[in-house]
Amino acid sequence: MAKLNLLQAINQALITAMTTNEKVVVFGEDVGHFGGVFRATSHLQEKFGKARCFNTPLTEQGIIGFANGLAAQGSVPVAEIQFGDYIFPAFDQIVNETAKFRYRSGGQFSCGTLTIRTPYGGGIAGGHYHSQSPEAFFSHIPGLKVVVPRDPYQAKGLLLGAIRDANPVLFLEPKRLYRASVCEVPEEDYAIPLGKAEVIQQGTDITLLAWGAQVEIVQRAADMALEDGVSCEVIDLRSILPWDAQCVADSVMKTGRLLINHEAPITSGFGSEIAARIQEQCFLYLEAPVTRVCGLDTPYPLAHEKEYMPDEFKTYEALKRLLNY
Amino acid sequence: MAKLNLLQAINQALITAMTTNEKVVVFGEDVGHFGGVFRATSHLQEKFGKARCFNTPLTEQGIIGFANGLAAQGSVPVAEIQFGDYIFPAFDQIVNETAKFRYRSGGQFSCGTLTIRTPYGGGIAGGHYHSQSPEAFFSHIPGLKVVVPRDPYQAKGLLLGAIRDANPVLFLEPKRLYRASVCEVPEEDYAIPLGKAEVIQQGTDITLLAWGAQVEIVQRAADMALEDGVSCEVIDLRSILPWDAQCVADSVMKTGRLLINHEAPITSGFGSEIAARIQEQCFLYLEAPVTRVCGLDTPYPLAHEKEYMPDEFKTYEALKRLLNY
Amino acid sequence: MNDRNHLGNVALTHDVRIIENGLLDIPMLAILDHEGQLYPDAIEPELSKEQALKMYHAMVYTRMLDERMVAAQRQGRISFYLACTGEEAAVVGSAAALSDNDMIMSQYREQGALVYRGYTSAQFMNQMFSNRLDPNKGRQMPIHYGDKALNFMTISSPLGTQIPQAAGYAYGQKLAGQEALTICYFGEGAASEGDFHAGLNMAAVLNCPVIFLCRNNGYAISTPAEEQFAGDGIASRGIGYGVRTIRVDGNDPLAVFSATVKARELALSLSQPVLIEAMTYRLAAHSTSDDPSGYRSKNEEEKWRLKDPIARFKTWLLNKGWLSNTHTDDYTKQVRSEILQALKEAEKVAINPIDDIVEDVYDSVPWHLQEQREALIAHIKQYPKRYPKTAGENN
Amino acid sequence: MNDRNHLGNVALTHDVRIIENGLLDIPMLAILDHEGQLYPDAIEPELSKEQALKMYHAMVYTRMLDERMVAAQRQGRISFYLACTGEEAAVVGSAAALSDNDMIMSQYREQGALVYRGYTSAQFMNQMFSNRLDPNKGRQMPIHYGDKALNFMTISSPLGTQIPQAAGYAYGQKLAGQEALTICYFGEGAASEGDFHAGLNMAAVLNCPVIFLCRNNGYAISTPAEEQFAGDGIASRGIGYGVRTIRVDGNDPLAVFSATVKARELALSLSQPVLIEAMTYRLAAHSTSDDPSGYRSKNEEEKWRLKDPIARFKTWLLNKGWLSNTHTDDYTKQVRSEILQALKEAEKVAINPIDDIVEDVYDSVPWHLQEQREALIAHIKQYPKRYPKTAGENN
Ligand SMILES: Cc1ncc(C[n+]2csc(CCOP(=O)(O)OP(=O)(O)O)c2C)c(N)n1
Ligand SMILES: Cc1ncc(C[n+]2csc(CCOP(=O)(O)OP(=O)(O)O)c2C)c(N)n1
Ligand SMILES: [Mg+2]
Ligand SMILES: [Mg+2]
Repeated sequence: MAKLNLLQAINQALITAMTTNEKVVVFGEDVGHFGGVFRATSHLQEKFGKARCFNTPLTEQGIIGFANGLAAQGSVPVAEIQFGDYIFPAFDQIVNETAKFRYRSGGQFSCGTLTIRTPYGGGIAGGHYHSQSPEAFFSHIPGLKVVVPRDPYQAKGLLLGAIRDANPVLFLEPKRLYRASVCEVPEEDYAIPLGKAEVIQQGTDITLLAWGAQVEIVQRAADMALEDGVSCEVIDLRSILPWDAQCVADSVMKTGRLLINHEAPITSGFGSEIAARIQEQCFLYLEAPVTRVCGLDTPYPLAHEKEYMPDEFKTYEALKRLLNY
Repeated sequence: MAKLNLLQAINQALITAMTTNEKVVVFGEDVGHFGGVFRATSHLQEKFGKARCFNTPLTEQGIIGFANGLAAQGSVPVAEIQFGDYIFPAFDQIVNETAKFRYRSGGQFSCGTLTIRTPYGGGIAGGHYHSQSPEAFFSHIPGLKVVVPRDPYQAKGLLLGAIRDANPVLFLEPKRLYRASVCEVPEEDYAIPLGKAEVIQQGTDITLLAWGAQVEIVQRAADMALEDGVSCEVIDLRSILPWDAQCVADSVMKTGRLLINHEAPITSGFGSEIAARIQEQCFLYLEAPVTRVCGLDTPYPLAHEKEYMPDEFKTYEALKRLLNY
Repeated sequence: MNDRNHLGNVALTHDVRIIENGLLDIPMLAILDHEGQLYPDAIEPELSKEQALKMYHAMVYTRMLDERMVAAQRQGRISFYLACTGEEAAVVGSAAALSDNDMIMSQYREQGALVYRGYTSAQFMNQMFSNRLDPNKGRQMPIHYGDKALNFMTISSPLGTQIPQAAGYAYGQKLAGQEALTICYFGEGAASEGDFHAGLNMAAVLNCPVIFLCRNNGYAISTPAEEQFAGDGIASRGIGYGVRTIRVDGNDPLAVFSATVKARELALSLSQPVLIEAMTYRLAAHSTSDDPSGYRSKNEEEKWRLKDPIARFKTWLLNKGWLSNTHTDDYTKQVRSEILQALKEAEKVAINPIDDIVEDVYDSVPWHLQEQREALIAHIKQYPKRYPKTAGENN
Repeated sequence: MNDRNHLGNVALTHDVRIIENGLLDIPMLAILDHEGQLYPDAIEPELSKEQALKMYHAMVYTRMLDERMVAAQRQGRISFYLACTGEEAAVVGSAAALSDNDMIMSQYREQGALVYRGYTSAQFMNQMFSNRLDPNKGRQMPIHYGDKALNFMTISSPLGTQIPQAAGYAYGQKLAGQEALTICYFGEGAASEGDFHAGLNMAAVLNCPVIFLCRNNGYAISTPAEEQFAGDGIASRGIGYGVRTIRVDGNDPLAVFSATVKARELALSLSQPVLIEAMTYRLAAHSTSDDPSGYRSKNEEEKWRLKDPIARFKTWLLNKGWLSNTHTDDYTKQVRSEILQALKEAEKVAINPIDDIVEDVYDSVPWHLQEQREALIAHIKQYPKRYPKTAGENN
């Protein structure tokens, strides 16, 4: 098994997908010959030809509109949006078209084969136009699936899962892990099914929940807490929509406490849905309120990036407050 | 004082705004000579000339882009998006431009004078493209304000408040009340400040929270409950962003129970933020979990509209469950 | 790596000469004049009697469907309707030039194309009454037809979204090696949307076999064309994208047919888009929610009534001896009763059972929608009188 | 109510003739040839020695700033930079034709316009080091300048968004009766965005006094122009919108200046938009994050280096006797040390205090942001070593 970084894992997943299904088509801004500004699509044009991997004009609404039509036709589009911050011109095509295509036609037509890949998140000195975490917007769109991997192994398996899932999937790639996260990734073809969270550390005192690049942050807070003798259960949510409420609820019914961490602004971030649901489902089990450690309700700053981030220290402090509630 | 319907109240607010400030400019699809498809802008072009009230080409991203520039220049644009369902092509201009304009320039420039008006919501046999309630999307956009009136009196006062507020405001008009809601509206100029909820009925057993057209629904549920001897406190949230958490928390600390009603799909609807915040702030006061009675996680249906709606019967049943928790 | 030179063969000038509007003056293809007579130097398209009559029938059927359904809406039998009246030639004339394998992506005023493809009165009615026989399962407002078997993409209300989709669909057809293309209809109003720009440009750059057909009918609801754009219509834009373009008299079925035949030939053989701008007029109100007297004169409407595409086509058919007045009368009578019959039947059919409310959001119903459905069904059982359309089935 | 006739004076044709691409062949205004010699039949713009030198200085300054900051990025002193190299004439030549009251809305490669307006080295550096002297308060990545006093709109990264905004801004200027317009810069890549379409069309229909200046520099990051559009550049689109249009040699400062002077005159006197397509070449990498060797040849770059706008302008100025080589050398030396000095100073200035983190989201700080700020400050006090840049001030 080779050690790959997250970009390499994604590249490998794309190669596998294109090799095993000739209907898979990859496109977006600069993804062709150049292989994408992050190089996630390196060598695909070379290997599979220009018809199956190509540059598009610079229009996100066009990319997703085109992808919707291509998916409805029966091809399997994997469209890249260069940065999550630039997905908003395509918001109408996603909310009103991608997500409602099947429903409105009574199942006659659908965009089920579509996957949209886009890098998201901060920690790269990118300021508010290269750092946003837009998952909450997409979590309010019935018909769409939303997935976030935490490491290269997950990225390959979940991306193959997303491409082969019969529903349109938004696949959010934590860009600060692109080169920073490295782990063993099997050469072979494997897909991780969508919609399932993963308990990555068992514990009894409190449940820490995150996704994407923040999983490693809560993991670090759990390590700090361990030194105080606190046993944390750590969950990677993996799928934002539909999300695995049962897995989270089971954990909270055991630990009695839930701390959610995400980078996006706290107000109406996806943490709010989790908190709302879990306080209802686990009301009688909760020993403290469900708590969120999140980004501030501001655009993502540049000079104050470090201060803005819901880091392990903020998480650790919130965790202690919860335990002493 | 004359009795006006909600459209007339809005029309009057626009006339007042344009009369008192010559920088106010009103535009959008069909708003000119025709006065808008709902006639909210009737006679404005006649009264104030074509330069200050005009039709735009059919492009929502253009309307808001144009409005952003006009606001930055110092005019006071009031842009209409014909249906809330068609605001999504403008999502990028709103998320990345309107809302970040002031922040990114360190306060040198802003879109603070901008108001975006749009009809929203169901109950008019409009199916999923004429019924959406998109407030939750906009509640996750720091820099924006979001306001929803419940009746003609509120509509006039809040719209004047929005136009004169120094921040960009999305003003969501409950279209099923356009002609259905009628009340006394003072002729004179008055503005209701943004960001404040209103307790419209005092009570002791449970707090019912809604906004826009759903206020009347929870009011009806409160009336049903009254027959059972249940005393409901009813709150109209009025502002979705920033929202009046203190008003809601004060009420919940008194009643011990909170029921939120909104039309939008439940998952990541704005109810989730309210529930998340209130369960945290009022944890020790809650006698039952915060509960949401909302739309289903589907596109807004046509044939099954009645079934989809979070109506008074669903609200009443949830209310009883909460009281017997 | 080629050495690219994006200046190509740009000519030089040393004069500061700004190109004024009006450089373009794109002529309009016309074969029949307003009276339905062939222009002297015009060439009739190759059109068999059979096909010509099929077109004529589709145009007449569409007109009658529109009349009947506008009335049905006034009677409160359906909630909404949107008529094609005055634009039948633009729609049917182009649809007739296609192969049945070609995908049709329409805006909402192209019911004539569906008629031409063989959509039945029952099918129209089931959609408009949102009943359980509607293939869209009653989920959309009236007139949002869709039929997979007929290669007619389900209509969606947001304007312009189908334009880049059509480019993508056509790209997929080409990739799959199909001898078929996509036609994409839209109004001159929708052409102001960003999606129009994206769709035409992408189709041109990515060599998609797609026909873009703009019905320039002078209005977008109340907004006249001169408040929609300042250029030479929509055709002049095609040239900017490097897209082959033709403007036709949209009230002349023969001109529209000829242009579309040619466009299809080019699009398929070159794998490239073609733009057709059909100049026409919306004789109808925008929809049953609209009253055009607020924004245009009767006089203007009258002028255009004289250019009626059906009358024009009829004259031509009569002159050719392919049609008789008795045939027209018989056909009209038959269609009228067929439509009325279908309407009455569809009206009686129930809506889909409540179980359906969470279907087709995803390929299968996920846990949270199952939960929501169960709660809803239980609630309806508790309040059967409040949900009369769906309570019965659950009792 | 007028009787509208959207067919206007459309000419008829009876021939199915599809308009092919290449109908247009828009020539390019050129005044100086590649060697900096006046074309024989070209007319020099009215340009004083003083203004010509101001332009030249701005171009040279821009080149040097770019060189210095690309190096600074390599040294790890700033995180990001984006150079104008090769495109100085397109930017400075147009900026020089404006009045100081005109609003400039740029994409991100137009630092030359700011230089021409008088932005100082210190101002550039404060922005790029995101320090507390930056008027944007350190909130944006390097190169996102903005200066209200200079009528230079703060840059935003999302491409194309400034295009409809410029139409709106210009509309406001007209409404306020100002004798000023807006110029809006963008790349040929950004022109693919839906916002481009919306902006140009709205400006044309709503009669906005705005100059749209497209720098067609052959690339959008790695994407060459021929994968961006299939028409005759961006100029051919202007005609489709009914917008007065001119194509110029973007490496010829005199041509760009002349075209912009004319465009400004027209835009203001007619209250209408004008589109300028400046044909140029991005000699630089897209940004410091980019390596162009992956998508273009050195050979191609070399060819364009020969068309260098600064060398060309210099020759013209030398020929005119307005410039000497010593002057150039002195100026270069002075600017180099000034830039370096400013860089060193800005580097030392602290970032804004942490209090600022919630400012300017709204006009005043609402309750929830006050709450969040208080919690954050308390947290930083608890972990001062973890937040070294902001902890000090709170101790
Ligand atoms: C994105 C979007 N914006 C607005 C509307 C509302 N609307 C429906 S039809 C229409 C006018 C369309 O005009 P045009 O494209 O010319 O088509 P026509 O009705 O003339 O056939 C408008 C504004 C919509 N459906 N979608
Ligand atoms: C909406 C949006 N999509 C994508 C990007 C990423 N991006 C930044 S620059 C660029 C290329 C722009 O090319 P062009 O407009 O030709 O300008 P140039 O760099 O050549 O000056 C891209 C794709 C962006 N900033 N905004
Ligand atoms: Mg129209
Ligand atoms: Mg470029």
